[in-house]
Amino acid sequence: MIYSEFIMDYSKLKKFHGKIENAHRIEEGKNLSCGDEVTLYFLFDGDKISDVKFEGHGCAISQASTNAMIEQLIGKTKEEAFEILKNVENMMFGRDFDDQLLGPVTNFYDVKNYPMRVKCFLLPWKTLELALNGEGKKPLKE
Amino acid sequence: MIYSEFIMDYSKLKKFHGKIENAHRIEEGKNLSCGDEVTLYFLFDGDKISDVKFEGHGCAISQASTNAMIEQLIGKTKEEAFEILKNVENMMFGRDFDDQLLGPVTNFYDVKNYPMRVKCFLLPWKTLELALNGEGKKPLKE
Amino acid sequence: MHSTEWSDEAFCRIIQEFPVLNREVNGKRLVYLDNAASTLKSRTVISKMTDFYLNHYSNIHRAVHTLASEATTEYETAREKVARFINAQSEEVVFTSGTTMGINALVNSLVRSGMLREGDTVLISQVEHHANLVPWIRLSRFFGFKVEYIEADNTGTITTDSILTAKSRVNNPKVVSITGQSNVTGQVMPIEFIRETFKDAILIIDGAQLIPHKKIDVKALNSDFLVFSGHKMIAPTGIGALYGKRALLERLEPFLYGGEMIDKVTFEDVTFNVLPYKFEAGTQDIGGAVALGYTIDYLESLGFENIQRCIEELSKYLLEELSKLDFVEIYGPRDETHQSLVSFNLDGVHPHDVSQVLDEDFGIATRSGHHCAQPLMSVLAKGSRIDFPNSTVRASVYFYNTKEDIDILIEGLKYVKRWFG
Amino acid sequence: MHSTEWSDEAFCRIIQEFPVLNREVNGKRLVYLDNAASTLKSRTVISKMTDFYLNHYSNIHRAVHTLASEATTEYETAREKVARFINAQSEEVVFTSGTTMGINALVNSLVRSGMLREGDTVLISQVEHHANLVPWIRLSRFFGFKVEYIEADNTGTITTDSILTAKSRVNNPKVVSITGQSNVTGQVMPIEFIRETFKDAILIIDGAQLIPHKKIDVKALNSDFLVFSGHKMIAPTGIGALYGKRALLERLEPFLYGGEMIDKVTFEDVTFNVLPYKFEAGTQDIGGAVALGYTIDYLESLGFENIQRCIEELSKYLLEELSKLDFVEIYGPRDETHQSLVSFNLDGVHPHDVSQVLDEDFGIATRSGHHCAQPLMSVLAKGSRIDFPNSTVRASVYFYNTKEDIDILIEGLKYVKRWFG
Ligand SMILES: Cc1ncc(COP(=O)(O)O)c(C=O)c1O
Ligand SMILES: Cc1ncc(COP(=O)(O)O)c(C=O)c1O
Repeated sequence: MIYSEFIMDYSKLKKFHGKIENAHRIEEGKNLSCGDEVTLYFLFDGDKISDVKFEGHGCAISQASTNAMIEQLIGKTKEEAFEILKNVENMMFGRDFDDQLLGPVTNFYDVKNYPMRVKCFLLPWKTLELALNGEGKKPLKE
Repeated sequence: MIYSEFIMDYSKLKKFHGKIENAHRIEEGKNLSCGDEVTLYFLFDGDKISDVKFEGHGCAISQASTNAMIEQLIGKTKEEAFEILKNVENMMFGRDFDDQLLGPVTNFYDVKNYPMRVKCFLLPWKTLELALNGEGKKPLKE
Repeated sequence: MHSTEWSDEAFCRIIQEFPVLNREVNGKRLVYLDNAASTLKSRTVISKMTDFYLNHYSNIHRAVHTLASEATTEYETAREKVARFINAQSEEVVFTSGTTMGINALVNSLVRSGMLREGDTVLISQVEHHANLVPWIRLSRFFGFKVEYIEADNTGTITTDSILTAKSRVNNPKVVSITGQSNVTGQVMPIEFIRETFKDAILIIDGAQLIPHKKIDVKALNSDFLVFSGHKMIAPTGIGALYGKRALLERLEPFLYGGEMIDKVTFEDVTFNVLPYKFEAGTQDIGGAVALGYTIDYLESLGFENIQRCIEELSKYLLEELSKLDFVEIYGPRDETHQSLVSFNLDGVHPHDVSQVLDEDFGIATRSGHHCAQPLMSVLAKGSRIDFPNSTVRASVYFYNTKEDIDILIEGLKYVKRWFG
Repeated sequence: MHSTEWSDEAFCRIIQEFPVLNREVNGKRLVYLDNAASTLKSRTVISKMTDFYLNHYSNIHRAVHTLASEATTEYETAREKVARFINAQSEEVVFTSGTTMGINALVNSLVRSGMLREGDTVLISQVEHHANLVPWIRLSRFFGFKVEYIEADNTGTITTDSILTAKSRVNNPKVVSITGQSNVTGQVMPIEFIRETFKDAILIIDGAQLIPHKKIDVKALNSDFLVFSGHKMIAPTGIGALYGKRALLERLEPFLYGGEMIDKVTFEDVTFNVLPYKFEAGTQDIGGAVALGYTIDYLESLGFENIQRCIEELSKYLLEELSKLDFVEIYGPRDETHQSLVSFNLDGVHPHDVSQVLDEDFGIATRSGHHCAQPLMSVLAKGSRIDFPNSTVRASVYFYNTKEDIDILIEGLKYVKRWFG
């Protein structure tokens, strides 16, 4: 059953919703196959991710995944964020991963059995990847 | 057995081979699927077909068919030629036909059971049709 | 509770034809309501295709051996069946790999033949599937024609008014290319009215959704072209057909070049074969074409008019039952022009989640997404009273579905609504 | 007397795979020597395809229900098998309806992407199949590029000399498009030498004849594109693949537009999906692709290197035995580059008559005609010592053939010669 209590709860979280007006970085992601979109706003404090918020719409999986990701990211360095990202992908593609690093994100473990939903889950993570790699650029929402 | 004695004999006939220098009508036909080609030369005497010769190359069926056709045509009026043509097509497509009119051409009756060879048989007849319909034109061989 | 068009006995035979219907999905009997994407495959058609491949197959045309002769006869017989099915001549029927291929071929070939030129206008509608939209808008860049739209109202419906408005706005479109039925709103288009309104245009009908359940007579419709896919009417994938009026096909430059479609080839130039071979370059999908022929045999053995009435009955029931759910927003027209499928949304639940729960907890296969009609989503958004998710859930029926299937869907939707509350 | 690559037991299993081999044709056991046109179909592949269609089929991608998920996995697994088979990455493999489609797609897409422009030169060879000839010469009219030829000698053979001559004559061709093996002369082309000679050109390999019996490694060959058809390697008709280097595919404009291949579509414009989906518009030939995957499984279960050696052995025998007949004129090279098929003529007997008698009196399927290579016929005519009939007889083998099949052919040819004397 893909819709665990954790996922249902996290899909409804409101606290990370919204814009950060003076964000250091804004990154958009979208899921080709379903039209889901997410925009991530980042605030950095030196090398640390000090705050993240998001706007967008999508299914329960992508919403829950975005909330859980943000919760896990805040307070981490960019390098740590990269590590988390790598381990999230490992989890989805059935490879070894460090569950310590992922914390509550491991609640999405079963999603890997639903190939069509892996994309929903990965939407915020792929967007994070863009943000981390594209440092310096600051695209505006069209 | 498609190669009856009649077909074998007629495929080797030489007497209708050649050009008619002062032909009233020259018509070319070719078979797309095998590269066979035939050029028919006609001499008319008023409404009568007084002589026909041909050049070209092809398989035993098309060669025999050309020879048998020419033999049957010489001395006939254009109108009679049309009638023969119509009956030949009827024979090939399994419809009723007048075997009196066709004479020895009825020796090709079995060819209709070989769909791939019907085209070989019809090559000179289709060329005749062009010649009869296109009266007045006199195309030259390229 | 199958449609009244089938006796119990007839329906029982139908069910046996589609083994997957006896399958369990997530512990439930499969309820297959994704027919608009692709239909299930029948035992009869597939086993006849198997027999053909294993016992009579070879390449066709141009060979005198026995197998080639058998295969050619089968292939050309299939063409005759398709021709008869749409009331065309055999030479007017070209086998293609499907609807998408057919439309791409037409756009390019019309341009290459000078039948569609820079500055000319092509009129399509706002409800077109990407197959009848993307080729036009993308190739218009390369070839300089213009694309204009018949607008849909905010339920996604094309009305006679919108057709007349398009006529007054667009000066003599060279081509009008229109779907026979929308795969999102389920609307069966007023093709006769469109034909009448644009008398001088080349009319192309995208028959993908319509032909599986409604008789299309190309002569009666006076359509210039028709394209469709076999896989939406129980044939295998990879095969479809393009119909064109003979006189137009004669003038039309081919889309694909290669073997079989030629007359004479030199190192410098080429002349083409006669119709329809001119448009069938290379080794055809021989097995697919033969299977499409068997498919038509099978559909006709059920009585195509019975299939049509069965779909009408199921469509009506589906629309009625969905309308009873106050948390469901339905798109498309609310009359008998709405056939075979319904797109809808549950207020506050994303379509993906709806489809997922229907599959997991009820064994129901539905489709959710933009249904290859992204621009239409923005039209539907305007008319929507909910927070429109840029996509919809779609349930679609075929003749092997039952009213019970629809009841299970309704039950499932109530559960989904409660679950996501 | 099968090839030494198979044990009796292995060969016995092979024969059981192809039921048509147990069939009688005109009262004789079928001797199928028309493999270059299309191969027979195997029980294993066809029955796996049947199982897929009847029990796991639905449309793929973009849907969350169970069947769609199963079908998508099967489809993408097939792509991985094809990729592995030619040593490519999955994203570099696009399913097509066959070789002809693949080449047509490339010509158009190269032009649309500006990678082939007016005035540029495309170099092909004089032995090309119409599939790799007609698209170039016909589209050159519309798009203004030039087509030049690597010339064949009068046995129809491409030599390193002729390649170097072409290089000195043609200034930096933008594209070199060449068959891996001629379907008329049987010559396996010196692809490595061509790649070396034209370092800067975009190299396209027509793999239709070669891939069924010889391992093609696109990385080792440093080929930019490769196209081939499944039906010449026991897969069903209607399916094939196009390989392209990732960097080139990224730059390449699609050939077909429609559903699935898009990213975002508005009423005005469109952006495309990622590789390889960008090139797969519309509903794919899902069943065909899955079957192509099963085909590769089957061929690999026999050991592809065994198939290759089997064909080498049979080819050698075929060429040797035909050479012993003084009334037979053979075309193509006389060394081990001549593989899997032989084209020939009987002095004074038309190829159609040869094939017909072989079929009627011996149950042998051969092909006669111009083999979709008309211009090459005029080249062969020049070197011919007989009254060349503008066509040839062709006998071609695959791994289920035996030396006995070839013996029967030889016996048949002697009879034909006597009969037409
Ligand atoms: C060398 C060669 N190229 C291309 C083709 C065309 O392949 P298809 O007809 O499957 O598109 C063939 C087969 O007929 C061939 O032998
Ligand atoms: C209305 C309509 N047009 C075109 C298509 C495209 O058909 P195909 O994917 O078979 O090419 C579809 C099906 O997806 C459709 O519903």
